[in-house]
This record gives sequence, structure tokens and C-alpha cells, in this order.
Amino acid sequence: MQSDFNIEISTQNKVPIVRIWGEVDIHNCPQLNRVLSEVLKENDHSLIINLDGVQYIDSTGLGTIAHAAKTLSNSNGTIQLVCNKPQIRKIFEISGLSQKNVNMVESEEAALGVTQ
Amino acid sequence: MQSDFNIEISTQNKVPIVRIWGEVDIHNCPQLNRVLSEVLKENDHSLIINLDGVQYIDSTGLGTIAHAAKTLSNSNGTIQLVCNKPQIRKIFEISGLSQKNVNMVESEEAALGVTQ
Amino acid sequence: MSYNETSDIKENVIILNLPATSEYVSVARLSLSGIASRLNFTVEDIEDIKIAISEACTNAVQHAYENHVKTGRIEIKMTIDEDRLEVLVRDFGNGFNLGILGTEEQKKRSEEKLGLGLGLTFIKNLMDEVEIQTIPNEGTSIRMSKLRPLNQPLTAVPLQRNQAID
Amino acid sequence: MSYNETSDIKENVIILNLPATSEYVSVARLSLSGIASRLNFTVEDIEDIKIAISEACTNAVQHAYENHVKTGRIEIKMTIDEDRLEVLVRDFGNGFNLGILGTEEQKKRSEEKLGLGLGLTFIKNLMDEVEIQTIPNEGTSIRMSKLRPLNQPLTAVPLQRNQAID
Ligand SMILES: Nc1ncnc2c1ncn2[C@@H]1O[C@H](COP(=O)(O)OP(=O)(O)O)[C@@H](O)[C@H]1O
Ligand SMILES: Nc1ncnc2c1ncn2[C@@H]1O[C@H](COP(=O)(O)OP(=O)(O)O)[C@@H](O)[C@H]1O
Repeated sequence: MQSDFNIEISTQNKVPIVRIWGEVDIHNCPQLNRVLSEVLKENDHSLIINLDGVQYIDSTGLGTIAHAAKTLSNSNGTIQLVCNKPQIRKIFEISGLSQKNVNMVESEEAALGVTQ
Repeated sequence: MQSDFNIEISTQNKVPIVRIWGEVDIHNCPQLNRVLSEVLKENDHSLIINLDGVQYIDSTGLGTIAHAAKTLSNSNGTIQLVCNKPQIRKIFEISGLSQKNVNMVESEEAALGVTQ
Repeated sequence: MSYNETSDIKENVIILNLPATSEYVSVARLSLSGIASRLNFTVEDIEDIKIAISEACTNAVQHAYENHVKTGRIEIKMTIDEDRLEVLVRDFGNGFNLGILGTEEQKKRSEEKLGLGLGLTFIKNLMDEVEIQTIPNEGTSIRMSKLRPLNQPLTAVPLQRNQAID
Repeated sequence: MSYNETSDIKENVIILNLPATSEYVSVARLSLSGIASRLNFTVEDIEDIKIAISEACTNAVQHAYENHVKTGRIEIKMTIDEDRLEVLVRDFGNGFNLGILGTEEQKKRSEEKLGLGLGLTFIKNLMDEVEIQTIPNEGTSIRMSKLRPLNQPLTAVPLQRNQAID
């Protein structure tokens, strides 16, 4: 149920990690966008977004992440996207986003290895 | 999702156990009714129905169980209903069924203790 | 008549129109529980509403279109008000004599269909307000509502901030 | 106009009529996935259909009623055929110039709303057949269908019999 949408922010080795749970769609994207903008104010270098708790995401969710990726690209930053659901990987591939400064990784550990 | 509706029949100490999973409503009651009738053909004394896997049941489901209870009552049999979900207990209470030959029990073990 | 002009429908009204056959009762339930879960109802309230809407749809499937050649329809209209969720379940079938409820004849009829004659009783027990209208050969509509527990905003999305030690 | 006379709607059609606001997009998704899951679609197919219907509704919410004073409506009509599920998502809003798709102007407009200009692309990629009709100031409708994988009966309910040793 969408009412279970939830965002958690933490920091590890100075890298912000944003974990998302639930369904990401037009209704909660504005909230996700606020959180990402806030996080990027404090850190414009790299960002880990963990989507493993996300059951559903559509183009508005991708758009919100793409918007953050664009902000980061101004300072040569990248987004490490933890994402193991085939369906979600699939639409990221259709979107072409993975060709920009958004990397798909298997775990937060892997992401931290890359961003350190 | 209703498509997960499932019935499993087994026997322990000569007592038939019918375990149900999913949502019991008008759509799958005919199937439940067929299974119960078949089971009662072979055993008209007692029956354990386990509803712990049931997320939802309405008056058509209760009606189907009441129908089996009625058949059993002709031979002084009883139904032991394993049911721990408060919501399902609640509608059994509203229905008044628990005042007849349908006993609510906490586990199959408890039910077997009673029926042995 | 067409479904095209929908501009005169009140805001905060959701309409679901289904064939009156058994496989769609769960669709009504699922849609409604999706809506109810956004309205700060408790889990118990949502279960009550699910059963009530199911019972009303089940009646439409079982009784409304008896002896009809064509599959009939069920229309469900959900209105989200500040203080309540109102659900109107309507069919365009036989209608019935409200006076029959509670009589022996009714009991016998219910039993013939494996019914307990409990559908309407459940609805009355589980919802806060219930109103039945039925007209012979025009159909039956049941208007039922559940009061919303608290006047919270329509969707309060929790936000947690856990700052781990760096 | 009224929603009362529903007798001339085709069988196996489900109609859902919602306010064109963001909180109802998930309701559309949930209702549809309830229906699709009865039609022996694979889990992947169901996810595709969910995204497609969401994108169409999201467009109606974001674009169809721009500059309208009143909240508009979305009408979703699902037709279950032997070989396919057809979904028609319709709004009664501004409409748009199909020629704009793929142009720089369109890209800029999408970005202003944090969009990727990918909604329609997703729909075309995820569904088997897609047809868009749009008329200025009358609205837009997207008809999309997904072929059903196998011609199994509408609801095959598995039944297991485990005879334990007695
Ligand atoms: N929508 C309806 N259309 C026609 N008759 C109805 C409808 N709803 C209820 N009834 C009549 O009212 C009776 C009582 O309904 P209910 O309390 O739901 O019990 P049950 O459905 O188990 O018989 C039904 O047996 C039927 O005769
Ligand atoms: N239902 C609609 N009503 C009006 N305009 C629409 C509608 N659907 C799409 N459009 C127009 O088509 C464009 C492309 O839509 P889409 O591919 O979904 O990308 P996005 O929504 O991200 O911009 C939109 O920016 C909008 O201008």
C-alpha cells in the first residue's frame, strides 16, 4: 500500500545514503525531491540511493532521481543506485539514465567501495 | 491477491484437516464447498478447519462452513476451527455460529486433543 | 447514454463499475481498501469496510439479477468526506421486499444459496450508518458510511532521519 | 447526464472514474493489478501494465487540466478479452499536439515538471499495442493492450491434496 512510503537518511564515511521504501510515484515524488535537494545542499559530491525496499517506481520517480543526478553532475558527482529488483533495473535501462552519472550497484557496501 | 486461494487436505489420527489460504469469498466458496462435502463423505464425525492462512472471509465463507457444520450435526459431529486472527474471530462472533457445533480453537494440536 | 461527460461529478468521488459476477467482488474490495488505507482508518476499520462492501456486492451478484439473461452491473460510488467515507453500492436488478428480512421465508431462501441471511446484518454491524433503498425491477442501493477516526491530513507520510555516526 | 443506466456497457468491462489528482494514481494501479492478477499474466507483465497505467494517469494529472479551475477526472476502462487486456485511460482536458513529441520544446517542458519526457515512451515499450488520440480542449485518450500469455480459464485455482500417514 502506498501509505507505507518511507524515506530514511543516514551517512557513512561522509557519503549520504538515502533509503526508500514503498511505491515511488507522482504522489510522493515531491517529498523525495525535497529530501534529495536537502541532502545535496550538504554534499554535492556523491550520493547512495538504496531502492531495495521499493516495490514500484515509474517515470516520475526516475525523473526525480535524474534531477538529483543532474545537480551532482555540475560538480562531477555521481549517484550510486543500489537496486536488485529486475523490474526496476529494467525501467532504468529503458530510460537510458544508467548511461549518465547514475551507476547501478548491488549493495551499499559495493557503492561505498566505489565512492570512497 | 485472491488468485492465491489454496486448499490443502490432510488427515491426522483419522481426523481430516482442511487448511485454507487466501481470501474466502463468493468466488471461491463453491470450491471450498465441494472440498468440504467430499471430506464429509468419508468422515461424518469431526473436521478440523485451519483458517490461520486466511486473510479475509465474509458471510459466504461462513455460510459454507455453517453448511458443513449442519451436515456434521446430523451425526453429532463438530467442527474445530483453528482461527487466531481477531478480525475473523470477530465476524464469527457476530454470526452466532460459534454457539452451534463449531468450536474456535487456537491450534491444530488443541483441536486434535478435543476431537480424539 | 455515455460515460464521457464526467465534469459534473463531485470532487472526491470515485466510481467503480463492474460486472455483477463473483470474480469481481475481490476487485471491489481491493480498490476500496486502497482508498481506505489512505484515509487514516485503522486496520480494523479497513477490514470492516472490506467486508461490508463485499457483502453488498455479493448480494448484487447472488440476488439482484436472478432470472436475467444478461450479466448485470454493480456500481460503487465512494465519497471521501472530511469526516467519513461513504460507499454506495448499487445494482439495477430485481429489487426486493424489505419486509421479508428476518422472516422464515427469507431464512429458507438464504439457505438455498448456502447463505446465512447475514449479509445485511454484517453491513449494519460493521458500518456506522447504513441506508437501503430498493425498488422492484429498478434495483437496490445500499449507502453505508464509516466515520474517519481523526481529522488528519489526507496523506501523512512519515519521514525519518537517522544520522549515523560518521 | 447520469451514471445510472449501465445496461448498455459491454460485459467484461470495468470502469474506474477518479479525480485527476496525484493521490489516486496508486488507486488505479492497485485496482488494475487486482484485475490483471486474475488473468494469468506473469508477474513481469503485471508490473509492466501497472507502470503503463500509472504513466497514463500521471499525464492526466500533470498535463491534462493545466490552468483548469476545477479538478478534472480520469476515466479508466478495462476490457478483458479472450486474448488481451485492453486499458483505455481518458481525460477530458486540454489535449496536446502529438507533433510536439520528441522535439526540444517538449523536452524543455517536461524538465520544468521534473519529467523525463519518458511517460509515453514507457507505455509504448511496456505494452503490446498503444494508440493515442488527443483533441484540443476535448481531451486525450490512450488505448493500450497487453496480450494474455496463454488461453487458460479465467481463474485456475490450484488444489493440493496431501494425505499424511495415518
Ligand atoms: N441487491 C439485492 N437484490 C435483490 N435482493 C436482495 C439484494 N440484497 C439482498 N436481497 C434480499 O435480501 C435477503 C437478505 O440478504 P442478506 O442479509 O445479504 O442475506 P443472504 O444474502 O445470505 O441471503 C436476500 O436473501 C435477498 O432475498
Ligand atoms: N493527457 C495529456 N494531456 C495533455 N498533454 C499531455 C498528456 N499526456 C502527455 N501530454 C503531453 O505530452 C508530453 C510528453 O508526455 P510524456 O512522454 O508522458 O512525458 P512527461 O510527462 O515526462 O513530460 C507532455 O510533456 C505533455 O506536454
